[in-house]
Amino acid sequence: MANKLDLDRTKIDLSRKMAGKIADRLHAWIGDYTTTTTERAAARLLGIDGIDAAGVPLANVMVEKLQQAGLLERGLVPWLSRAVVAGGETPREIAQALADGKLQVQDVPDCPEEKWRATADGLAEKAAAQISAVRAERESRIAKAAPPSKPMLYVIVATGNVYEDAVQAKAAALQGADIVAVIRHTGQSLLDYVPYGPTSEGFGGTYATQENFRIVRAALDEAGEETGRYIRLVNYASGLCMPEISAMGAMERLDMMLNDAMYGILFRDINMRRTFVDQHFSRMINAFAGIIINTGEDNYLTTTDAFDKGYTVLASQFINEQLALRSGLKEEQIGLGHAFEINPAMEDGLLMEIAQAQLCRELFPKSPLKYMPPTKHVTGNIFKTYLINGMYNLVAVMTGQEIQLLGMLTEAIHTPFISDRYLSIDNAGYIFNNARHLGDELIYAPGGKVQTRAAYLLNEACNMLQEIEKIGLETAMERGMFADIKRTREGGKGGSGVVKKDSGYYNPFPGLFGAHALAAEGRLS
Amino acid sequence: MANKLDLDRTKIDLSRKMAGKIADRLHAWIGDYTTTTTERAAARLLGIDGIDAAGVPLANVMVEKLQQAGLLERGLVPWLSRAVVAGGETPREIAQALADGKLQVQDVPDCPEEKWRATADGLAEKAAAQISAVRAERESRIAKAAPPSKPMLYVIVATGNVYEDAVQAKAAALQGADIVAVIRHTGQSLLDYVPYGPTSEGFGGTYATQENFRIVRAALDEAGEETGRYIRLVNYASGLCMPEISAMGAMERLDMMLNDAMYGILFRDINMRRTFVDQHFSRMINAFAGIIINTGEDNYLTTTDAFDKGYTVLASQFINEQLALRSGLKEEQIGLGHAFEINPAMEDGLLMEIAQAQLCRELFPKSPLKYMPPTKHVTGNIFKTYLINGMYNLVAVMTGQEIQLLGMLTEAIHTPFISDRYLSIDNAGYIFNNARHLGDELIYAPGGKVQTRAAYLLNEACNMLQEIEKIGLETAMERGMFADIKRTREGGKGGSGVVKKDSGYYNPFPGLFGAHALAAEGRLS
Amino acid sequence: MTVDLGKVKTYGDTLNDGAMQVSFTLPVPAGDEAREAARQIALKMGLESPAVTEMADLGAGFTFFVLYGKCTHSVDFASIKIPKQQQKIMNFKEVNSLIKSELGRKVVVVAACTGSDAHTVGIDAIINMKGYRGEYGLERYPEIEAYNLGSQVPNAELLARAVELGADAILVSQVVTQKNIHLENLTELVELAEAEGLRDRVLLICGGPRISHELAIELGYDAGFGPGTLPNHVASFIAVELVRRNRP
Amino acid sequence: MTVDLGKVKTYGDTLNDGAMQVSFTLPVPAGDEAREAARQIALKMGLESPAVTEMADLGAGFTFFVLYGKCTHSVDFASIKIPKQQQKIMNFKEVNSLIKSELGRKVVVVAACTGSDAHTVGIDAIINMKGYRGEYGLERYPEIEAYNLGSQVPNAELLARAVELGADAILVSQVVTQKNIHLENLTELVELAEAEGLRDRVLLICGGPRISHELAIELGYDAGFGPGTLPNHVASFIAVELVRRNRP
Ligand code: B12
Ligand code: B12
Ligand SMILES: Cc1ncc(COP(=O)(O)O)c(C=O)c1O
Ligand SMILES: Cc1ncc(COP(=O)(O)O)c(C=O)c1O
Repeated sequence: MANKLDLDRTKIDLSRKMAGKIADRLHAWIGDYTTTTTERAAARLLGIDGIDAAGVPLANVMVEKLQQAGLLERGLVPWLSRAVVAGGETPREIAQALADGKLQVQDVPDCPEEKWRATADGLAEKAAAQISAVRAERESRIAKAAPPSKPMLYVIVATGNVYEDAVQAKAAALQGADIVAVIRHTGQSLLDYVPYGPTSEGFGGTYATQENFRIVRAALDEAGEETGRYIRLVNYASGLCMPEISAMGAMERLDMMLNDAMYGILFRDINMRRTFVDQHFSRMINAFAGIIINTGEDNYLTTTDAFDKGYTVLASQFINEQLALRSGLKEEQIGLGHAFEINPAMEDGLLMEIAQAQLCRELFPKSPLKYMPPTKHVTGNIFKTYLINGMYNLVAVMTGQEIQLLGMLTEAIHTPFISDRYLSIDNAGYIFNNARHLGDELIYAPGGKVQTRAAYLLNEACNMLQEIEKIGLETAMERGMFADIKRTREGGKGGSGVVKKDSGYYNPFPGLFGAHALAAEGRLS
Repeated sequence: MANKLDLDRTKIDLSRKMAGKIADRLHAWIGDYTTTTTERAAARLLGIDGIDAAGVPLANVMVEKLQQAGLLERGLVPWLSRAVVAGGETPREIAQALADGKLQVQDVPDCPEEKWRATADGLAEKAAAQISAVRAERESRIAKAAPPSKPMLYVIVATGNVYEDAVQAKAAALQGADIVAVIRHTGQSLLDYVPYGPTSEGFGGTYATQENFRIVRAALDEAGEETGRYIRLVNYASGLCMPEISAMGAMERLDMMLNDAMYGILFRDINMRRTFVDQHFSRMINAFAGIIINTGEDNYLTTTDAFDKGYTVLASQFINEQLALRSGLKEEQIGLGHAFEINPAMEDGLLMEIAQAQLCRELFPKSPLKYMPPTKHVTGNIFKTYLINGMYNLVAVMTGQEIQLLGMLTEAIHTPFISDRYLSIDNAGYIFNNARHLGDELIYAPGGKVQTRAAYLLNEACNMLQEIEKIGLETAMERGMFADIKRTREGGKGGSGVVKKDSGYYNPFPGLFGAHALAAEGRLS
Repeated sequence: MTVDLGKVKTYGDTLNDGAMQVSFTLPVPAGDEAREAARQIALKMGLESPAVTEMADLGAGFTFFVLYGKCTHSVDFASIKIPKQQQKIMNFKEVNSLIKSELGRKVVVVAACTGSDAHTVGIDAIINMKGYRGEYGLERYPEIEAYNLGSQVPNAELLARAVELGADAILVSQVVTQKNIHLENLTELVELAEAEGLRDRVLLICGGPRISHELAIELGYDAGFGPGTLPNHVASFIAVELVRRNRP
Repeated sequence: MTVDLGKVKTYGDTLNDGAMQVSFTLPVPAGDEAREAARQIALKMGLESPAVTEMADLGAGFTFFVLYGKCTHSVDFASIKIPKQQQKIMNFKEVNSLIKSELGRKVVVVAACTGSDAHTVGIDAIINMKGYRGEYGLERYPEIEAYNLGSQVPNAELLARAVELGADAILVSQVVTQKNIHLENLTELVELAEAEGLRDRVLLICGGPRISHELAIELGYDAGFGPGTLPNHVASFIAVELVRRNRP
């Protein structure tokens, strides 16, 4: 990627350094805590699926009981492996017994640490091997498939009914979509458990459940096989159950996950500590599973003005990147989010969009950037919206974006109809092809509006990062520095699910994932 | 206009020189002929309006009678002014008398040449003064109005009913159109007379009549006054009555005329000699009336492939320019036509469109280029068409076009609905504003696809012009060098209306217009 | 061209031509039969001479159509009467001075985006200090005490807070409308308010991109505000309505 | 998801949701009343819950609407039967060898764009040497003698030339369709052919962007060809049909 913007490299380096320090400051304490969902995620990785008679997921049942018993501080795994050691049953069976009341937490006898640790590591090793197998299957399918051309076409389905979603996902894939996301029910992110089984009753989207993942995965594999491609599936490792959903995605071969370090705090008013702890484990799982994450900076531009606050997106991208790296994600897995949200009525707004998109590209050259379409300023004039989406596609192909969320002509009206997706794919197909090498062709006038805007944005982002490095990210969020949204340090949902680790805490996965990553170094290209 | 394409100036100069020679070769004989419509145009300029009992325009009646009497070789004016000298009546009264059978051609006595010449010149002087007054009114209205921003928004109305047209023209103006054209009935170009009075029965368009001109002019003036702008009115000085329609337009304050030196031959199979003679007088009138002409090279790309034959547009523009200059038009009045017609399915087609549009701009820097929208490759998918129109608008604003014929989302379906125009204006308004200074911002990579294409096009056009300079334009058209359409030298409609001038031929207007033009030199900016 | 207001028809380029554009998807595979099915749908809708101008295969047995036709229906425009918020729209100053002079006390407003809906931009535009499109939000009004409870607030909680704060007006935003969830939510709020005997003591106002005043009235609200609403529109309504109710 | 083919409804994102998009203009000034009028039109068309998503003032008393609603109509897809050109489509070689072997003489085809219509690109695509989208035009077929009379040819002249040239087939193109001028022109040609006793001696074929085989049959033609037609489609039809008629 050429340096088309004549950027000041010292500013880039300084920004990255500041972001690193900001991340380090968080990591100074993140390791001291665990959360209910982190433990539930470990449970899920160990095969604890299913629900009890009241419909409560077994992972929740177990974590609640451990919490009541004051044992969660040491983590779920130590208890569970002791139970395995004691009874020889599978984790799933133990969870069921607990739920059925056939087993009490206190019933499990202690055993030598080497013993339960070895068992824990063995169980985790098996779980990891399963995920590795899923990952290997993804890689083999991708190797056999025709490579998608870039930017990749990403569409959403959001009927609320997984069976309808599957039909629509498949149709989208046949129409040419490279990536399909199943949008979640409006309320799911605030549920402190993951619903179970196939669902057909969501508003604004469909519940993320492991069974739903499977159903849509199968539909997309079918479409992929029919067309000789590999269709990527996306869901949301976000909200109060970030790591659990990552675990489910790792098992069901999801390919991407919306997964941001700050989104939950800002947009769902989730407790800060909860979110920072959750995102870490969640991302470790994604990293290990070879899942690409999508961060949510685009959302900032829906609550603030995209022209005025464009630099906050960049500052946040630097932070999200550093946090992601610290959870083991490779740059190639970090799909940083940004968006085409400048008011279309702005004179030379298109030049400003070009500047921002090109800047993201140059600042994060290896990131599969996730570019979000115009949403805020589009209206019920579907023709106009279709056109604005076309300009968005043009900027994307000009600036080398990778993950292109296609704008829907009915964005201002309803979650997409089947024809809306078709038209959006047609739109992108036309623009990407008709302007394929436009980016190679164009040079921005030195000192012109595009370069000037880019320099301004970088400078502002760098200043913001320097400030945050001083005050800390939590304070920055208290002051509303992102998305104009203020959150208190102790407030927000899910705070009670944060648990200070005991010295005896153990979770085999982080170490295991790290070791595997070291071994596999160089496997990700 | 910067030289963004790094063009070879010697090729430009050579092309223009060749085109000049091609035009000169035609002018070697154009002056030897007159045509029925040229004489009828003179009659109209002298106030001969109206129709006879059978509905035949008085101008036609008179010309036919003179032709039957073998007098047309000398021109209409000599006879007419002798009649004026003899009877003291107005030209209009004389025409009426002739039509009513109350006067016979032979009845008019001869008189000394100075006598009828002086009368003729006097009448013509009066006619010219009227046109000058119309022109002055246009200029004063323009001076008072807010200047249109460029590219100017040009839309068509085409209901077939002038009253409906007037409503729609006004609505379009209120929506923001700068220029409104009333498209003609499909068959009118082959009528060897101009229909009379207000009409409400056309297909694919509305008859061009002087009364219709007036009705729409009034509607647009109204809209202009309401909005503090000046709305330009366009019609077609094209077909078998080119000069007559120019005369009508001059009197009714039309602002632009579709008026091409070759279109009639190629697209309406009109006789070559007829067309070349007609275009000359037609353009002299336009020149004098301050009307901007629009040439029709865009049409070539509807019958041939726009990528393969793009250079033929350029060659034709050079020729049209030279012919126009020889009829007294200033460069600022020569709205050379070109079009965005490359198949949208072509990879990098947009780069090719940019190259062609930018090239036209640089080759004809003072011309108010008329840029035509995609028509041939658009389909009944109105969303897609709307988007392609947006890309067309983008190329226009990037390359500094002036007269922007707005593409209609229903181009492939029907002549425009009122909402189609609205949406097209909205489309252009958004793109022009949002990308206002994109052209200033972008530099084309030296030796890149855009520059390479432009150099290729110029080179091919230059070669073509060199060849035509050798063989003559008529032979070039016999060989189908434009629009892939072959026309024979003697064939085509309207050939019988060409009349070799007698040595006593006289028409006061060309000399008069020339003299006025000299006097007013510098008035056009 | 004189329009008969008793029989208004759609217009393409000629009065009463009935021109209309339609697009839709049918769950049948593309082909001549699908095109005919599309035409038949159009005919049933009362479109004459329907012409399918685009037929696109969406894969998986769906086909998308664009169609033009001539609609035979007309409406009696002359007799359409729309319930309107009668009072004139005042500006920031006017609202404040009206409240001050006529009520002589601060007006308490409680706002939220309810149910599972988390779209706060709309209600924030009305409430927050900085306002919207150059118009200050209600928080800035010296004579208004505005509480913005944020998003995903359960209806019961909203009512409880309103009671607690002595609200004069409750403002609810609903943006997500899939499967008419907004209607459900809004109806529930009215019912709860009635059940708790609150309904007459407070102005109930709703807003959102698919809300109209008419719809709001139908649902049992005092007013409804749709797209493009500015804070002063709402403030005007509240002020005038409270003053009116204040008078005997 | 199982579609009931006897009752197919339009589809947005859920089977039988009836979703549909509509746009049109009303000759009334923009405002709440206009929006209501638009809604009423939609209701009359059988759209439930119509929602106006865009209302734009077009000036001069016109208003444009975009509207979504749920169409209540359904069609019986299972019972739709479309008349089709039965023969299979042959390629250039196959057509020529069929004519050679079965007719043993050259087939004469006369083509024109008739009336005031001057759109020759479509008929040229079928007739001219160079053809269309990689398929040779009829002029290139060794077993076909094709005459392309060009544009704006009066029907009477076309028939006269057809008689003169001993045409086996007459090909007419109609592109301009405003106020159904194409239907008038096409009907006139059939009537003239019948009046002159020619109708049974020649294949009458029409084509153009708004022509379908069905429509052509209705108008009294032997076949009709719409958008996307390739020269060999037409050649196949002519060859097979002439062979068929040649047989007793
Ligand atoms: C911004 C946005 C978001 C942001 C919201 C950020 C935030 N804090 O608000 C984010 C990115 C978080 C988001 C998320 C989602 N969104 Co959202 N979002 C939008 C978007 C792009 C713009 C909405 C907006 O801000 N408009 C600007 C404001 C100013 O306009 P307004 O809301 O109409 O408000 C005005 C008036 O209506 C009125 N008003 C509004 N409320 C009130 C109340 C009162 C009392 C009064 C008087 C007036 C009033 O005054 C305001 C000013 O004029 C729309 C699409 C669009 N272009 O409209 C989708 C949209 C609303 N979202 C949608 C969906 C489905 C979601 C999700 C559920 C998707 C998902 N499953 O993940 C999530 C979850 C959110 C949830 N739980 O509710 C859908 C809703 C579909 C439907 N009709 O049911 C839309 C239409 C997009 C789409 N086509 O799918 N979204
Ligand atoms: C090119 C074009 C022109 C060119 C024509 C050049 C030429 N020599 O043909 C020019 C610029 C001269 C022109 C002029 C006009 N045009 Co024009 N033109 C078009 C355009 C852009 C493309 C048509 C085309 O070439 N299509 C490509 C061919 C290959 O497709 P086709 O015709 O459908 O043909 C295929 C099939 O239909 C079939 N087919 C067609 N005919 C036949 C016949 C037989 C026997 C068979 C078997 C098959 C067959 O096979 C072909 C190959 O697959 C259309 C808009 C559009 N995008 O469609 C407007 C359009 C057709 N034109 C239109 C109009 C109104 C005009 C004018 C009347 C405007 C005016 N008043 O000045 C003039 C006058 C022309 C006249 N007297 O008829 C309107 C017609 C509106 C309507 N539905 O009534 C259109 C739709 C544009 C619009 N929206 O206003 N036009
Ligand atoms: C990171 C991230 N998570 C989640 C969501 C979706 O919202 P919800 O949390 O309601 O599923 C988004 C929305 O765009 C997002 O960017
Ligand atoms: C120069 C010129 N004259 C005339 C026309 C219109 O055609 P007609 O001659 O049928 O009015 C065009 C069409 O684009 C044109 O470019």
